[in-house]
Amino acid sequence: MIEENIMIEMTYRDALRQALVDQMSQDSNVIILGEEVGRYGGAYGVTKNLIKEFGEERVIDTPISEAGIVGAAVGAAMSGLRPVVELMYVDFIGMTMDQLANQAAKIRYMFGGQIGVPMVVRTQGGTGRSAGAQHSQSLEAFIMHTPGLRLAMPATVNDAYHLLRQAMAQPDPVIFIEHKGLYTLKGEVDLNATPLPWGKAAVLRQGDDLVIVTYSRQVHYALEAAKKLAENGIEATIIDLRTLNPIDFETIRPHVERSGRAMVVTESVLTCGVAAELAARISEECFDFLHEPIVRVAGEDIPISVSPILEKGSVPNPQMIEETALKMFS
Amino acid sequence: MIEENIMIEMTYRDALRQALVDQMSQDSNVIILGEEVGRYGGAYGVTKNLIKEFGEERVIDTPISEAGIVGAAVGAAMSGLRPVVELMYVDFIGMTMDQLANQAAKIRYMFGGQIGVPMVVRTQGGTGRSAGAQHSQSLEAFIMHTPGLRLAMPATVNDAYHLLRQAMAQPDPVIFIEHKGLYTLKGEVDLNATPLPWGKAAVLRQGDDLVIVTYSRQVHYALEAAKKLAENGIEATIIDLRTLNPIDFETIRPHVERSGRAMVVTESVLTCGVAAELAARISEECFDFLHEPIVRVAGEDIPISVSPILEKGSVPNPQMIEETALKMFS
Amino acid sequence: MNSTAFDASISSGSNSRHVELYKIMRRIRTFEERVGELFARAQSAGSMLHLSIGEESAAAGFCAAMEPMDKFTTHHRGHGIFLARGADPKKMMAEIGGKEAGYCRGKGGSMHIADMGLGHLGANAIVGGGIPAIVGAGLAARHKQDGSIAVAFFGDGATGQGVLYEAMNMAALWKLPVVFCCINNQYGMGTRIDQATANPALHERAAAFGLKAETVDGLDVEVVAQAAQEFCDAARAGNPGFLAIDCYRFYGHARKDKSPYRDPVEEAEGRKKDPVLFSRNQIIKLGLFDETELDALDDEIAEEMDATIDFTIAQAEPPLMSLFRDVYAPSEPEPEAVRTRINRILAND
Amino acid sequence: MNSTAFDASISSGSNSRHVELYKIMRRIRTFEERVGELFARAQSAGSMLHLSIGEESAAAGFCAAMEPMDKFTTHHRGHGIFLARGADPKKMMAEIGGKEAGYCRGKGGSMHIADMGLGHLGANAIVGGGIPAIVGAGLAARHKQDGSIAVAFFGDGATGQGVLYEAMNMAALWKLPVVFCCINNQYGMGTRIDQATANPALHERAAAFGLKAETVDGLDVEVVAQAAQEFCDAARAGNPGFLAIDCYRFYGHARKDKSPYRDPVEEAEGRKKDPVLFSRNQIIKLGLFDETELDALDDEIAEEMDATIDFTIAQAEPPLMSLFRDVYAPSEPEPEAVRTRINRILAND
Ligand SMILES: Cc1ncc(C[n+]2csc(CCOP(=O)(O)OP(=O)(O)O)c2C)c(N)n1
Ligand SMILES: Cc1ncc(C[n+]2csc(CCOP(=O)(O)OP(=O)(O)O)c2C)c(N)n1
Ligand SMILES: [Mg+2]
Ligand SMILES: [Mg+2]
Repeated sequence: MIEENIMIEMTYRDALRQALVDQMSQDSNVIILGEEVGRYGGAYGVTKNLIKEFGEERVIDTPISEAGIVGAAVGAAMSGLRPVVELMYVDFIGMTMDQLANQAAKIRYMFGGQIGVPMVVRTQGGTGRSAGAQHSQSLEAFIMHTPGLRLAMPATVNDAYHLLRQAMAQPDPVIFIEHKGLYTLKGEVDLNATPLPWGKAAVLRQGDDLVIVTYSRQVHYALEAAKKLAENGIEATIIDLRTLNPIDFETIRPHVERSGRAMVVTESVLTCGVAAELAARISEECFDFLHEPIVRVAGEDIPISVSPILEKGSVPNPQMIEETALKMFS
Repeated sequence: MIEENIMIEMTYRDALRQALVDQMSQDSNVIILGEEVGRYGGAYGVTKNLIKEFGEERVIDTPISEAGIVGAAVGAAMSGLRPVVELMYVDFIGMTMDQLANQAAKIRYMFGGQIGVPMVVRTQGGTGRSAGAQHSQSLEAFIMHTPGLRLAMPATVNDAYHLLRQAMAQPDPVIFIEHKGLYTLKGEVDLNATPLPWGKAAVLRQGDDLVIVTYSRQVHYALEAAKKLAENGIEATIIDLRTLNPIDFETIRPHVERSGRAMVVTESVLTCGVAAELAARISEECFDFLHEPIVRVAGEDIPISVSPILEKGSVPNPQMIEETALKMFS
Repeated sequence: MNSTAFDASISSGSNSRHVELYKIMRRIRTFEERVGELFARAQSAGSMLHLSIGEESAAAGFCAAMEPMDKFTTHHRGHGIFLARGADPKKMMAEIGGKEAGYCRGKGGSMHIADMGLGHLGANAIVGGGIPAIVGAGLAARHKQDGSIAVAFFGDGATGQGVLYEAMNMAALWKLPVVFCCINNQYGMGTRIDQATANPALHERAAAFGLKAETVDGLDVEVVAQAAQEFCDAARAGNPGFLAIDCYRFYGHARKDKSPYRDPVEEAEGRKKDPVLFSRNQIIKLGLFDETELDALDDEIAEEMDATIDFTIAQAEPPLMSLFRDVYAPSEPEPEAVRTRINRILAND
Repeated sequence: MNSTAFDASISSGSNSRHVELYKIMRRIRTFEERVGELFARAQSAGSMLHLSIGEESAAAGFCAAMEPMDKFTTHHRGHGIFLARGADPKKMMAEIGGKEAGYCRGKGGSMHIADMGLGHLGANAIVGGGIPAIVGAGLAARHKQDGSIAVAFFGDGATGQGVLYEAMNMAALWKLPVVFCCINNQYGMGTRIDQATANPALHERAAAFGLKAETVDGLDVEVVAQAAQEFCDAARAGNPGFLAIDCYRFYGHARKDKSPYRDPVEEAEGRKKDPVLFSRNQIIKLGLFDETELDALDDEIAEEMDATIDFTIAQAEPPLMSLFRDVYAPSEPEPEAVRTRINRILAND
């Protein structure tokens, strides 16, 4: 291995693929399990050619059996493998919730610490492809609400690589949610650099007027909005959570204390969603510093339509973030 | 029917049963569908003898097929019946989440308003029986986070009766979560009285110092704590939400504005749970009136143990509510 | 000339039935080709469009055995079934285009098309997701004693989903007026049926639950129609069943898939199993119509289907204000918009 | 005298094998009776205790065919299987009592007992919940080429759960070293098997997926052991299977259930199918032991099992500080307690 840092430009999709390749090369116990992960190369192309590289015994095409696949991964993880499941859409998580929430999440605890379930469920969510109500959701709150499950949601190409590798080395089950709108995003990855530690949030922009806490695709929307806001003299700090369990509150706190204003942005549906937790937590921790309530810019409390115009109206966008911030200062 | 109001003492269990009987007598399209609802009379006895009263065609014992049962109810509701499913434990909801969240919840919307899915899923949750990690959970947040699903959680015997009857007349799918610790609770029901409207919270106690917003079994714990607090000169308002979708914020607001202090109490796990939503919402709506952050007294972020001492330590209790309130004034 | 599955002639068993079934199949084929065109012209809502080309006999043959009151659900590849059931291709295409004039006002799209009037309880984007609803529809049919049956249409891939077995078990146990119709096009996305199961004789599973069960070849729509009639009759008499119809998925899984995972020889072979062509040749062989007459018929259909594209393109998008409509019943308040909430809160403050 | 499934004599096929299997079964019977006593003395953690009385031959017979490295999961009625596998009855009883000395430190209880040392990947309170894990264990066995197999034990009721079919299909497709062992005690709670399915010949479903499949009567533990050996051998050779073992649930579903839904005549008949008694009589018939000797053996076992109750009662509850332990790996920070958080926040404020 080369010791120097080398920045390589690639897509989010390729970074994910590279993470799988590198981790599989390093750890022969890693297997991939999922619908169309082999010959097809993954519905979004992330596992392309892996079956050629690692063989059918390690890249396993499964029948369309989400519950069974996740359950199989639980048993494989308990038997010494490190399974990485691809769940084609996070929307299919409903079929797997028993295996995830009642089995994977609770086994270490129920069995008094005898064993863990080191598995990763890679999946993708979000809007942007007119994929309709059952293929466009952002269901990370179900995972956050399940003690025992870790949750990572990369926004950048670099994180796509490093977070996935870290996820594959975690001792506990990790749900790893990609965003379908990011696969073609290009960015630089430093394959050799020591990445930010697992569980640490990234401060992508510093500003004293307002903190925007977000993750996944909305990070890019927030950065876009922040540029516009800067033109209006409003300087926003942008925090990319990277992992939602654990949540790195220590990185958030000083920024909110400084500016006294925070907005949380997520595609997750408002009610009982990620924004609720973030807003509640920031309010608790920084109450005396707040000039106004934490503002939740979240997915609407509705299903997602196939109509592009309605789909767009269902989740936050840069304009909405910008307008909301402006309102906070008016 | 007798016109005058008649208060009858009965248990929470019997009130639920009476609601089923009365609604089934009135609407021949109501059918009950579930595991052990017929010959066995329901795992917690709620449907006892209904099969004798209404026959096997309306009280249907099913195989152990949670997803299939809920899916069947969706189709029955779309075909003119009013199915009431009994899901033996809310912990089994994982197997039904696709049918609930992707089908029942979204059908009206996805199909452009052509049809609704008027079904009820009765289930029960909570701790108190050493039933372990897979039979003791409080999973109402999953439902609150799913637009399209209504959610009711009765705390009192009177609500067990009236809310269930109202649920069975709703145009949209209702998840109706009972508490396993309340079935033997005794109370008075007025079968003929006009009940509080669906969606309205109940103010069970008035006090100017503090508002406690809660529901289900914790209502009783909060009332217990409030009595003790009163002995210490702290007067709490207790609000029983009754339904969590819709949420009756209008009833909460003036109380919080008056006292400036609010606590939310729930067995639902803290992170991304019901307390998160309530805290976020109260903060948003009443920010300028708050003396301190909304305090979340919630289920711990852990699975539930079978050990009674650990089980008790996993969820709020009257002492904890009382102590927390005292701390708010210290 | 507008042919639907309810055309009296279809169930008459006469020679004109051949022609009617052909017409239905041709309309499906042509409609699906137009769906491809709509996509190519970037006028479809998204690319998740699953064409049923090669499977027309399943749709036409099975729906010919259904009665107006019958109910059904379909999988994501359900255009053909819905058309065979009598759907208006314009309203279908508009839905596929995400337009307000569509069956679901542009909210559902290709994978969530439905029409209560035609007993279509909905297509589904969850493989297997629509199957158990049929058990409930069957319960309702019995409760109401209305003589109807309910049919679940799904693909071979759905046999990987546990909920199918739960539903089959309940249907058999309760002797419901229900048919499970598996359209086996040999593939679930890139996975050939023998890569998804050790025993591709799918009907054997249904038989083990006590269902009447059979597999038929889908080449000849008459064979399908006859088997379907048998299964529908049996279901109506309280004898539920499972019918698998063998066919071949002519094109990619969805619009962007070129099936690189398939052997071109296999593909060429598969496309020879063309039910539309087979039916056409039968009609000529039987002397019911000659080539010229059939060409005229095809042209007429092509014209009708061409019009669906123009219609769709001319239609309006759904109004933004419909965003919050129909989450709950019209009698209920609509959910508050995030923006409205924020404005209210910041105004409070 | 401490008998476990690994006793060399058991797999020797000699006469002493009869006695060994009897001992295992008697130990199960007696243990379960003591569980009932623990409950009656209000020393169990809760009442969700599912006794396997009447099913001892399934546990003893099947486990006799398993090797030390093999893995398994069980359903909620799994005490007998775990004992037959060689579990320490004291640690089991302590777990059932919710004590720190139990297999899972009092967190799991009867329905979540597990022991990695004995390959027990866990009992499950979700009907069917533990089944698919076996597919993964089978994949791991193949990956590691360690010659082990994985067995899913479950009840007839679990055949209502879709995930069973998903798991069977994958096991058959991938030719995994796996056995699905269905202990058919004729009831799922109050529902008799013929009230849960139209075709109670459960193995037929497995056969339709391509699994080796059979049903055996559980009266004679030798019959079970032989069939199990055949299925385990086949699985080890890459030929997965499904073995149903017919028996009868002697008592209620859980401790509080008196089975009022059962016909007393049927119950009396069912209890005649007593594998422990049958085995005892066989031993006498074969002249291996006489009544007095067997009585002495039974007494010895009774004494051992009596001690589990005293042991359990004497044990400590888990410490409250263990509440936040083992949610995540020991290397990870524990979740913050609600109370700690509140104190911190109110102190901030
Ligand atoms: C629950 C679920 N899993 C996976 C998918 C992705 N997916 C869509 S169609 C399909 C293949 C379905 O195959 P089949 O049932 O044979 O239908 P066909 O496409 O061949 O008509 C898959 C895997 C999905 N939509 N839903
Ligand atoms: C998913 C799920 N559904 C329902 C239950 C409630 N329940 C517990 S045991 C049981 C019956 C199981 O019957 P069977 O599988 O035959 O096992 P047995 O109790 O007869 O050993 C039921 C319905 C459960 N624990 N999990
Ligand atoms: Mg297919
Ligand atoms: Mg049983």
